[in-house]
Amino acid sequence: MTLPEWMALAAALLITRWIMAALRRRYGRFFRHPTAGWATALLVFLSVLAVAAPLVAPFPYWLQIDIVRLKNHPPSWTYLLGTDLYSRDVWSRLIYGARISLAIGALGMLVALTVGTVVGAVAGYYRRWVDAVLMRGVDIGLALPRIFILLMAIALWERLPIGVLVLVIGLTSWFGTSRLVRAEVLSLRERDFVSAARAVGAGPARVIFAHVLPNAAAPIIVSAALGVGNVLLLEAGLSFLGIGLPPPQPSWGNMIADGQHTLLHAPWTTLFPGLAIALVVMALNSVADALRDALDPREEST
Amino acid sequence: MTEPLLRVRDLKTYFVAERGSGGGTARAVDGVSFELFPGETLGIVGESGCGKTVTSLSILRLVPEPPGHILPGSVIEFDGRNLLALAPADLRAVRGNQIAMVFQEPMTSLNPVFTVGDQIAEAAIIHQRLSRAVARARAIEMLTLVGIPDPAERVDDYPHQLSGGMRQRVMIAMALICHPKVLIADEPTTALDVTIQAQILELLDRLQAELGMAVLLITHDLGVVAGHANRVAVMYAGQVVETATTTELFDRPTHPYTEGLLAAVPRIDAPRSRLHAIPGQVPAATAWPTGCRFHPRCPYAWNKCVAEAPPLLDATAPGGTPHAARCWLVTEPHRRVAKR
Amino acid sequence: MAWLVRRIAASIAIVFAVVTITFFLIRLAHGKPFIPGGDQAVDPAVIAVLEEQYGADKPSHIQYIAFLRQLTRGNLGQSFALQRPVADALAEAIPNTLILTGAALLLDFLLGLGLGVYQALRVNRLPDVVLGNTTLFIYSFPTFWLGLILLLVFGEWLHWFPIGGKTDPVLCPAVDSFRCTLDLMHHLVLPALTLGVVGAAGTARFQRAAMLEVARQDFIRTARAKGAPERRVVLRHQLRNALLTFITRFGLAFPFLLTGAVLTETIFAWPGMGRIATEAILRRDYPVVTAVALVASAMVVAGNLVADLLLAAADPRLRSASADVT
Amino acid sequence: MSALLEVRDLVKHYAAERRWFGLGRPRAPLRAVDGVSFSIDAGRTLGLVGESGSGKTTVGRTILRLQEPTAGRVMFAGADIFALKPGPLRALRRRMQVVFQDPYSSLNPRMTVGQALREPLEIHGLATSAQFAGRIAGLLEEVGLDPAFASRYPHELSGGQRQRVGIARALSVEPQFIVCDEPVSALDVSVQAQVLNLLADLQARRRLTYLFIAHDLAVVRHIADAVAVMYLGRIVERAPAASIYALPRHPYSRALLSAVPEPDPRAAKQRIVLSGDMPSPAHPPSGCPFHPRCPHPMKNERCVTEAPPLRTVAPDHLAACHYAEHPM
Repeated sequence: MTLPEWMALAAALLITRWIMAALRRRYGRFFRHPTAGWATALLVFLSVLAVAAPLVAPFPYWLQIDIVRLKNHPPSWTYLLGTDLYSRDVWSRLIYGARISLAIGALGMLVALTVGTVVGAVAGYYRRWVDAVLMRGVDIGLALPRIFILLMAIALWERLPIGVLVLVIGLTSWFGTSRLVRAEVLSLRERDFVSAARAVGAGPARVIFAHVLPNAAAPIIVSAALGVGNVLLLEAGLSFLGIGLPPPQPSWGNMIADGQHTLLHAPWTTLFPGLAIALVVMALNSVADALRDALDPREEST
Repeated sequence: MTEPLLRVRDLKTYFVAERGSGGGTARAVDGVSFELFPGETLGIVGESGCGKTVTSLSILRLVPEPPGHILPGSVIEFDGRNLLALAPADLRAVRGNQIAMVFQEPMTSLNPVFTVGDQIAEAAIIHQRLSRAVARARAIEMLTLVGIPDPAERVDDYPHQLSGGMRQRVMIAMALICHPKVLIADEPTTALDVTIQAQILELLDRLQAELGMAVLLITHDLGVVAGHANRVAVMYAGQVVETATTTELFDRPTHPYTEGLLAAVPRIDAPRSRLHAIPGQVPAATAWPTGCRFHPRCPYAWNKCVAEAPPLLDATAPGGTPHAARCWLVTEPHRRVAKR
Repeated sequence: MAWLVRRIAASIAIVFAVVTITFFLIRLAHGKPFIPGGDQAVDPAVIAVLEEQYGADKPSHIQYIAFLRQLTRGNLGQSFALQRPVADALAEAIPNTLILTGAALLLDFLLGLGLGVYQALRVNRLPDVVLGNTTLFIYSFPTFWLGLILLLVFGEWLHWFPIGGKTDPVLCPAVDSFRCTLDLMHHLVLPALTLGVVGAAGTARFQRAAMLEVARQDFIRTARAKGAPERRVVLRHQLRNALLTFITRFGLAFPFLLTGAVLTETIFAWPGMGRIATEAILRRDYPVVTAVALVASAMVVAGNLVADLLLAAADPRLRSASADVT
Repeated sequence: MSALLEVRDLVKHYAAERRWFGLGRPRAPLRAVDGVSFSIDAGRTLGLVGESGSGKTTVGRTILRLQEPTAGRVMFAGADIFALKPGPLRALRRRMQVVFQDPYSSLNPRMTVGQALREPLEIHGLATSAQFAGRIAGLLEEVGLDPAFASRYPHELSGGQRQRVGIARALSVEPQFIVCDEPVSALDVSVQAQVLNLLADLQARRRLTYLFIAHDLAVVRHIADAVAVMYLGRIVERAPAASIYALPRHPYSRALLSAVPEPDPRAAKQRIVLSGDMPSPAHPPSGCPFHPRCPHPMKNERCVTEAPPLRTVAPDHLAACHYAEHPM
């Protein structure tokens, strides 16, 4: 790393601080949770790094700096987290990897959340045969050995576009969400305020979107936060099995996969991407915990 | 007069609001004193938020801590000992053994995964070290006592298999198995239908007569108090505002809150008519009004009531039974002229 | 009992649906069987012969009918790549996977349950806070990464445990003596830790939350009012109810365990089902893939069924509800 | 005076839930409402009284078509409610409204008071966007709340205030008829009196017709012109208020009346304490549904085998008891 990258890193920290201060002002209740503060800060910081990757990363992710002299170089001030088998800078690849991994996590979750919410809400509101059909489908979905299905689906394409990967992961991750949403809708639709809305003449769309879903938002948001972590882990696992994104595109998962071959000589190539995943997933779990507390209606009603 | 069995003096139970939520300390119970004599029923009446349930939970130190805490200086004297100063093990020896409780919701107050027999017998196993077989026999006896048909079969039932009234009978059986000297009944009939409420109240009366215990009957229903208590303490905003024998209280309500409450109760014998309503609502426990806490809703209040908090003043009529009210009207009766 | 019969019928229907989906999905996949990966060229005529021999040249729906006909006779077919009956290959692999997942499950639940209850007893005190943060961290590990780290530290650096395989092939070609069982256990430690520890951290967090949820209930106050000592309140009244939520988790653990097993078996060269499946998918070994899907979904469905039965046994409210229907 | 609402032989059975895959053998249906008839004249109040499980709430919800009936007919101002298509039904919902029991669950926690009151106006196009604020303020004032409450959320209000908002929402569409489903049972005595008085004032001012559902005969005494007592899905007694409070003809009404705790220590009441619980509506007793608990001295075999019809036993006074001429 040289001066410009250090300055970019400092700038990223400052931007994170600024965003955090704004968030704290707006969502005090959320930050009452003991670990919500640093967890959010970490996620914000990594997002800033991912967005600003070309400025912060000292080397392009694909650059083999010196395949003869600099392969498996241990961490140093120049190569912050060392270099890998092909003499690529691990720190740079980690930052670029954040782009891919975070994007896949967030987008995959979004797909799963959308499908899960729609299916759950429809099943819960209309009940009867609609519910029966959809929920039997979900039963089957939950019994699918997901990792095999994903492997097979990925095997359909020779060179996998990232959009397809996101879609496939998202489309196999919504079953749990739909059950959750359905249960919420079933209990909410019996509440008096929903009856009152129907009594003043509200139709199904208004009942679902104005009355039921806003009140089911809390568990959905929490499961979304957990969902990002799950998708991230899943993508990493797939990459590890060698069926993620094609090289030299780095994702944290395929960085670990590449690193395992030089585990003994260059453990840093495996250690750091794994730590990155663990930290992000931990931060997401903390955020989910904090959201659960902050959105708890038991506290709100008092 | 005999010595009181239970003496509560200057009980203060506060709840500290969670940090950052904006609210301050809720002074749910704020200087409550009363006495319970052997064999009597003392009714504690008040509306929601007046602190009556927190008072009853404080006696056996069942208020969850945090957020609640009982302030030093509070005294709950039972059998010559301050319950608030007892070591945990000594306190447990009192709980369920000498002082027992019956709660409002028999559905949620019973553990769903144990049979009612197990739950009734538990206190006897803990305090009297009975064997399981003996305890079970005692549980069946208790079920018979509280009037549950087929007790030998019901003893193996789970709570969800019983009706609300039967569950409350189980709660009572559970409380009485060690023959406590004091029974605290916290809204024992609020969750029940009227015909079932009548059954349970009749049962409590009968058991009190048979077992000779003292009962602290906590309720929001003046009708229940009128029919089942010897003496009454009326609570408002964390304090006892009036206390008297039952007939005296209903004949001569002195505190304007008691007076208003009595007038607000719908009467079955009155013709269709407007009810008397107390204006406004119970203030929040985090911000009791200054002076007399009832003054914002009181039809008689004058400037003294805003400035100065009245103590519990003696309002006993000549030759009458003891009567006290926390109201300046006791000293200035001529001011009892409604402004509205 | 009619309830159980219906429940089993539904489970079989689910497995059947999963197998059908898998059957067609793998045939949709790009690439063909009998073509080894890499640059090796194989005579197309040889492939054609093989395809015809295995019936892989026919349209998918014809193959499906043939597959169903075989299945009714209990025959899972012949593997394309292994040149042997699928059932034989699975019969070797399944016990290995069961040993691994069983050990991991045991570790997961015993450790997780113990920690969760211990934390609930010490709630918000130092041990709880420390354990809470530790389990949060471990719960966030990617399983395979943890496996690599364990392998590096305890296998390569410290040489405490072997780095792969099920037994030492020289000393113990088969597990038939006490010494060889010990050898198996020795080989099992790292894979089981890899697969079990992350789950245990999750279980501990889950169990702690369940215990605290129960602690707010009215009947806990009732138990205290009876004079029950704190240990009795927690270990009898609280734990017994929290176990009901725990059993639900048991049913949900299987899908995650299977995913984890695939990765763990790859890392530690553990000769289980996951490895066979991964290879079979990559080599388009259709019969093996379908059979593995059958076994895997059957495990998931059976796990759910067992959890439901346990729950019905543990929760008197469900017990009488299901008795009501029969 | 003509009846605004007429209910004829209303029946609502709940099919017992089938378990798992819908394969379960159906169990005995829950007979929540089992042939209920009554009518309410415009501007009057009928008190519908019963304990939990009597079916009184189901009657109210079915009349509003918040639940579909199993059988029967409800005529409202000449329209057959159960025959209406969604369009006309929505129009009708302007004319009949509901106030619920639990003020904590009857308001959407994510909507401000203003939003909750604006919704019905929007649905029925009763105000232009310029008029909303004024209309909402007017409604709040009518129920005795400060117009500033429009920007508050339900959790910032007390139970009594929420109930007033619930009433304002019902009034917003200017209905003729309101089902009051236990509107005061969750409230404290002093607030209960405020809300009861408010309901009485509104009725006088707007000429409203109420179906007032309650479990408390004393509350009903203060608001109802006529009273119907329900037991196990059926009306067992129906009469003008004065008549039923003076002399209840059915032993159940008698027991219910005597079980109300009176705030008078000297009321030397001969309280009738019924034995046993109300049977399950899934398995109602044979004959007179009340016979297992009936304390009537003349109770006999006939009560076990023969269900007494609801019949006129005195002018305007109906009771379903073989021995209604010999009240306890």
